[in-house]
Amino acid sequence: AQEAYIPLISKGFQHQFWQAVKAGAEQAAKDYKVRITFEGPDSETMVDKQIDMLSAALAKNPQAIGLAALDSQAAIPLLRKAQAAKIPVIAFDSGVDSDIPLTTAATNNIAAAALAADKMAELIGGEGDIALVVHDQTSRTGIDRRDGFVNRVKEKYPKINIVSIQYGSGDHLKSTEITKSILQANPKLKGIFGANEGSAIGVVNGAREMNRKIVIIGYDSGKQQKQAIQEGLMAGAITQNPVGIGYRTVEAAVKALKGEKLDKVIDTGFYYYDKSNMDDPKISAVLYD
Amino acid sequence: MTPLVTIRNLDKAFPGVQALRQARFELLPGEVHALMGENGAGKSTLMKILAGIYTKDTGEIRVEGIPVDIPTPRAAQDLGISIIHQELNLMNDLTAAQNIFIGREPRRAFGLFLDEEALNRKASAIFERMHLRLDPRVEVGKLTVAKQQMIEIAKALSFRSKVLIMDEPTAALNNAEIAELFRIIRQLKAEGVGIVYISHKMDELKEISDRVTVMRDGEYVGTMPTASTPVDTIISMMVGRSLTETKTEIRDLPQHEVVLEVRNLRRDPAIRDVSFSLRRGEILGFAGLMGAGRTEVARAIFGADPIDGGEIIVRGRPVKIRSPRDAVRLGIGYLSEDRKRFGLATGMDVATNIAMPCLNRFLSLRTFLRLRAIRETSRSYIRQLRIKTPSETQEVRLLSGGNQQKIVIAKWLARDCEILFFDEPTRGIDVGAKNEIYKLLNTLAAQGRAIVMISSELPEILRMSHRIAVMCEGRLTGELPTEGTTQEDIMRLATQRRSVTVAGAAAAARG
Amino acid sequence: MTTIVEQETPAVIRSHVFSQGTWQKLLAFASLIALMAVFSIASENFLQRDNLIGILQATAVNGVLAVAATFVIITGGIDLSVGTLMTFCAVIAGVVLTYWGLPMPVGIVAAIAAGAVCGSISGTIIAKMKVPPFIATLGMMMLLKGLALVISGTRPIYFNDTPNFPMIAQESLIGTVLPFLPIPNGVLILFVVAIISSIVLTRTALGRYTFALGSNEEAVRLSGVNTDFWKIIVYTVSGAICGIAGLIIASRLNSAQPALGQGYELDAIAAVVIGGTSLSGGRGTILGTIIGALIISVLTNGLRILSVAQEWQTVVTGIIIILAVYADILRRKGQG
Amino acid sequence: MTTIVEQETPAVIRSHVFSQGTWQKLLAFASLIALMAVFSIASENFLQRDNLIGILQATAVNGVLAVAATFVIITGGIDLSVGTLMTFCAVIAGVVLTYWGLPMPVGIVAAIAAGAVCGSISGTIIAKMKVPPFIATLGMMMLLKGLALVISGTRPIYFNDTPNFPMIAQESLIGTVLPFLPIPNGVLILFVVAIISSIVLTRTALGRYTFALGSNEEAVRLSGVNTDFWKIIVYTVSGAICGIAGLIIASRLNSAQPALGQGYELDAIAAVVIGGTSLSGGRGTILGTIIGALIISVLTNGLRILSVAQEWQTVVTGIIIILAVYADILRRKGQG
Ligand SMILES: Nc1ncnc2c1ncn2[C@@H]1O[C@H](COP(=O)(O)OP(=O)(O)OP(=O)(O)O)[C@@H](O)[C@H]1O
Ligand SMILES: Nc1ncnc2c1ncn2[C@@H]1O[C@H](COP(=O)(O)OP(=O)(O)OP(=O)(O)O)[C@@H](O)[C@H]1O
Ligand SMILES: [Mg+2]
Ligand SMILES: [Mg+2]
Repeated sequence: AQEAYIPLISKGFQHQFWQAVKAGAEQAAKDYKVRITFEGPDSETMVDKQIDMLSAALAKNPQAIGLAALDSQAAIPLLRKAQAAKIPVIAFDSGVDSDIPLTTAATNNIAAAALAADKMAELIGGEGDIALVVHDQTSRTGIDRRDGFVNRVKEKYPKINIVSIQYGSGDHLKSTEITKSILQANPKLKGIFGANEGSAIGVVNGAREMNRKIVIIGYDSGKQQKQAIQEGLMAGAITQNPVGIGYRTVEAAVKALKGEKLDKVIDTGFYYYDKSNMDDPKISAVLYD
Repeated sequence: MTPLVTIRNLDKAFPGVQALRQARFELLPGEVHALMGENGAGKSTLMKILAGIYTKDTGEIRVEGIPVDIPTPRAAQDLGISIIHQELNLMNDLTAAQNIFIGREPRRAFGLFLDEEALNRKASAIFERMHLRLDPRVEVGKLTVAKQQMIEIAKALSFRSKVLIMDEPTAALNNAEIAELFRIIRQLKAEGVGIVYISHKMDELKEISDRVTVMRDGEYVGTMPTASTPVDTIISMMVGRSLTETKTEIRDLPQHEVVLEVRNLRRDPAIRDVSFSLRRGEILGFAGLMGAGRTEVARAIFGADPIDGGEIIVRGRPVKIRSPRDAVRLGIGYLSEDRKRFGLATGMDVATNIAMPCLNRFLSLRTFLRLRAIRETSRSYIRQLRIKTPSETQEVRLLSGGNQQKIVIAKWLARDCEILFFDEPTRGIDVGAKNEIYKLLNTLAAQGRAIVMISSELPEILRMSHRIAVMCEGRLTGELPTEGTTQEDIMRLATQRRSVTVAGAAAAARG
Repeated sequence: MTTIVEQETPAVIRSHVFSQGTWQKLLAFASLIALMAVFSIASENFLQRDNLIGILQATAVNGVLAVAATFVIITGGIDLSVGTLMTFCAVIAGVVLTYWGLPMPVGIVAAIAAGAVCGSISGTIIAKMKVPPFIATLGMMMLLKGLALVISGTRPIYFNDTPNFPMIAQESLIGTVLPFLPIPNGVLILFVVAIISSIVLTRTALGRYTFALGSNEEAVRLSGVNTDFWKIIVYTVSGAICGIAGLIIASRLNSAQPALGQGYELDAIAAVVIGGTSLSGGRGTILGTIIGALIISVLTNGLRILSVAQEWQTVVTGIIIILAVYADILRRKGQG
Repeated sequence: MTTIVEQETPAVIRSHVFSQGTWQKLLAFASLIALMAVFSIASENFLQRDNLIGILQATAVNGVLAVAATFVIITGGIDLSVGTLMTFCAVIAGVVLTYWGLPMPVGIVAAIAAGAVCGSISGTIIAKMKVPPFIATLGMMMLLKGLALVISGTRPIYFNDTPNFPMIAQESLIGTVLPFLPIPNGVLILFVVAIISSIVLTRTALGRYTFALGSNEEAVRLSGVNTDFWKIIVYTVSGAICGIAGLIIASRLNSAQPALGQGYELDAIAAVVIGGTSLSGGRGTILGTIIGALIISVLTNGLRILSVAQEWQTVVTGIIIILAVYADILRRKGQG
């Protein structure tokens, strides 16, 4: 019999995070003997490009579809079309405002960023100036991580002052320059939260180039971030479970094809990791290079 | 004596045009061989093939008796052939010296760096030989057409070639410069260089050439020794008929109203206090040497350049002309001397160019073009001015130089202006067409239009004008009636310089 | 008295021109047809009605932007701001409809008017201040990108309170008449914009001046034409068309996404140039631009349908864009 | 025989040119100085040694890319591929050094050679196939973006096995000699590249033909110069310089990031044009380009130091870019 075909439309493909999701999905495809493809637009702002990808994916007569929607509403007309064609849809990474997706395999970015805020507060002693370098001002992940962090600080840590939030497109170099300017403008700054891999690396580079010791909390993993944590340049980082997200998405799709009942949400979890627990098998399993 | 160049049975077709049919030509060492023919006869095409710019379809070219193939300009240079193009071909951002020696720059030791001093020195030497005073370091784009033409000539001379092709070298030059050029030509001739000389100026032909070859419609008509052939014969060979000269009859004008009056026009430093008036039905000739400021005056009145002071009165009313649009609205038209840069959108077709100044007339609902009307109007001008073009949809850049000039004229005729500035209107136009244009000017004047004709050809000025204004260094040095005025009278006013001493003193004071 | 022009010439040339025209029109499609043929052979999913409609749908935004860019490029200018201007107009529609709650026609007019105003500002900077178009529109691109974020409050604006809004681009007027041809309205708008623009360019004074400005601006000025005025008008029209693109994309996404837009200008300009319009100005057609936009969409869609790895999609797209333009150059050369 | 030109002309011109030159050089800095003055007043943190060095360092990559673009733009072309070519070269260095484990000089040579080869390909497509530079380099941009991902396996390549690699851009040779002036090597490289490029442009045949091509290519060709050859050389040189930029960025990030690069071309071109180089070719200077790049860096840095909201940063940058070019236009006009 022909293998079932399941295209996954993600929010991106060049970032290491998405490459890890892809790896997980490919693993599941091998395990369950289905065929997948994985693609996403160049940047998380290109909502309509993603819609076109979804449209092309539907044209390929898929058995099921995985979607990490850039905008939870924009995709709905096409999802209706999928529904009409009886193609099950699995949402991943972030949800869709609709009951069409059978399940959502995602990280709770708001909660994860709040955890980062807690750790930051702990490490700087509950008071002082901090800043954020975020990858994107308008994308779901960017907004959730920023707001999750900022709101937790506002609620729980009145003595912590967020002096600057800037956006570097996840571009390592740009984030480096942004960090340097933030440090230059705020000589008393105690810590910076970098909201994705590129931003976090940028923060590390910037602090190193300016020779400033501050508390840096990152997000996701990757070789440089892991190294920075090991070397003590970075205090720690939040990791999601990208491989798990990919794996569980495909797995859910396969289950849906078999007619199995699915939970509405698959929480793939997140962890805070630092030098002390990096080698914990539970953590190291979700970290990628 | 083996001829330097022999061309036989040459054919060349462009899409839609058979430019050359079995063309023939021969050039001997030490000879000035004039190549004559109407606009679009194929003179430039033939010479461009010889210079490696176009490739021939069929036919044979021999250089010093040996059959050759000339695929590139470089190949022509290597064969000792150089050309002065009809249209200027300069790099405006580079200096005069850099233009002349492009591709042949002197190098310093190791050949890595350019030797700028040697470059300027060599250029200066050539200018000296031409008796031309010009700083080799001046940017070419800032020079007037005439000086640019002199640089083209200098460039061609710098090759020291055996065959020198001059395609209308004098079109932008005045008498003094032409005389200078002829002196150089005679010198080259004495050195055994063969010169192909293309021009529409009949008097030059007699003065400089040894033999003349006439072409018509891309075909060879005949070759004759110049000295023993009357000009009329050559003309009738060119056009296939004989022409009658037109002469402006000078009507009684003072009773006509003044349509344009210019008082104390100033634009530093090129125009200094110019005042004149122009009557209905009058042709006012503007004479002067290169850089006298005639073009500047016309452009300033036309609103193409801002003025620093002065009054312009049109039909009795003082007006402010801030842009060419204001001028055109007041019924003033200006035919530029540099058609390629200022006169034509050469990438567009004939009809579009003709309709450009008066597009409003060809609109329905003030929006949509009446294409049929545009087409018919352009066709009528193509007929009237004998513009040689396959159709009104041909792109202007594909037409021969003279025909392009006619399109500029057609454009302003179509606009139906009351006051017309013709800046060098017959530049590059053949005798037949020149006559047509003279007739046209006369007709326009007779219809009551007022015309300013700027021209560097004194015979033309004397023949066409009712009155002659002479300029020198931005000043109007005098006004002459045509009756009884000679070329010498005009030249005297044109060289009546005042600024030499003053400017010299100022320069000295500045150090 | 003989006339010099040969009798037969015009006739010969006319028939030549005619055959040339027809030929040219057919050949202009050549790259497009070739691409489609390749993809049809490679995948049975490609040549299906829904996919073809999807391709058209995907062309709508880029096609309209490319038409806007065509005007500017024919004048010899360039417009880098088309993408962010589109977004800005979408945001304006969002503000008018969702934040202020005004009726839909007001939102539509506001978006197009905003486009026209921004276009006229670019035009003024270029014509009056003599800032080169590249820089003027680069500045506008950044300015509008920032303003779109400021006005929207860096949030997408949803059109949920304007239930008819998705109709603009998504539903299918044609489909209600011809049920087997459910071409979405966005595509319809593209074709209407293209046809009107084509008429404007070939049949009106504005069009004539657009070409003339690109051909030799100084000569046009010296013909007594108010070149500054017409240049500003060209940019204004182009801006208004970007406003239409803004409506299409907003309707398609049922939201105004303020961060979107940058990068779209390159696709639009690529479509224009693939369509045979010269970047140095003076020549170009809307038909060509539409073909160019279709080539890009077909290529993108086809490679996706073939499930080519994404990094290779980029490689292939780069090569094909060069080859498509090269084919066009060869075609012209072949015709002299 | 009389000569017609007035006696005093050459002298006048000489003294005029001289005073113009000096004046012009001073005034070209005007926008930069003005910007710096504003930021110094607005924030005490701006005018500190470390921040100024930071600005220089932030200029290194864009500055080198802008120098590369200057060559191409003076010929009247444009190069959209500078950003992704830089990335591609960085990836090549990564492959040679990390994947193959070859010594550092080999990696450096490989990156620069890769840039030169890619540049020569663009040049060939433009010169021989007559594809317009915009499209040829747009195609190359996409091609190289894809290839960088393919070659690297869509993963960053780290230079951990080449311990000296960060030295290229990060450490400070000058700092070891003059401890109070720890200018990073990346900046040093920028200035060396700029000075050599400036000499090439003003003193060598290549430079002469670069200007000549942009001024009137047809005239150069008719003068018997092999224009195709020289054009290819110009793009090759430009590509090699992009290779140097690739090394700087890779060294600074101690990794080759294959996804980075697109968007950098606009900054580079903006720097060139702000620096007074004409996009229609024929005129331009490296000094201007460096000033242009500095203006962009100062602006970005200053706005960040002031913690201006990011959306407003974009707005202000857009406006300042237009004004900087406008100031330059006024300055030129003022000088006739
Ligand atoms: N590149 C071209 N493409 C098409 N037609 C051309 C081209 N060059 C010249 N022609 C045509 O070839 C014919 C001969 O042109 P050519 O320039 O040789 O004339 P000419 O004798 O030099 O005229 P003039 O005295 O006006 O300079 C003309 O009909 C012209 O329109
Ligand atoms: N674009 C320009 N830039 C600088 N100087 C100019 C420019 N155009 C003209 N000039 C100068 O203005 C003066 C008047 O030139 P103009 O062209 O009006 O003379 P003309 O009498 O028409 O002579 P020609 O026979 O050259 O047409 C000259 O000194 C010339 O060098
Ligand atoms: Mg000719
Ligand atoms: Mg003149």
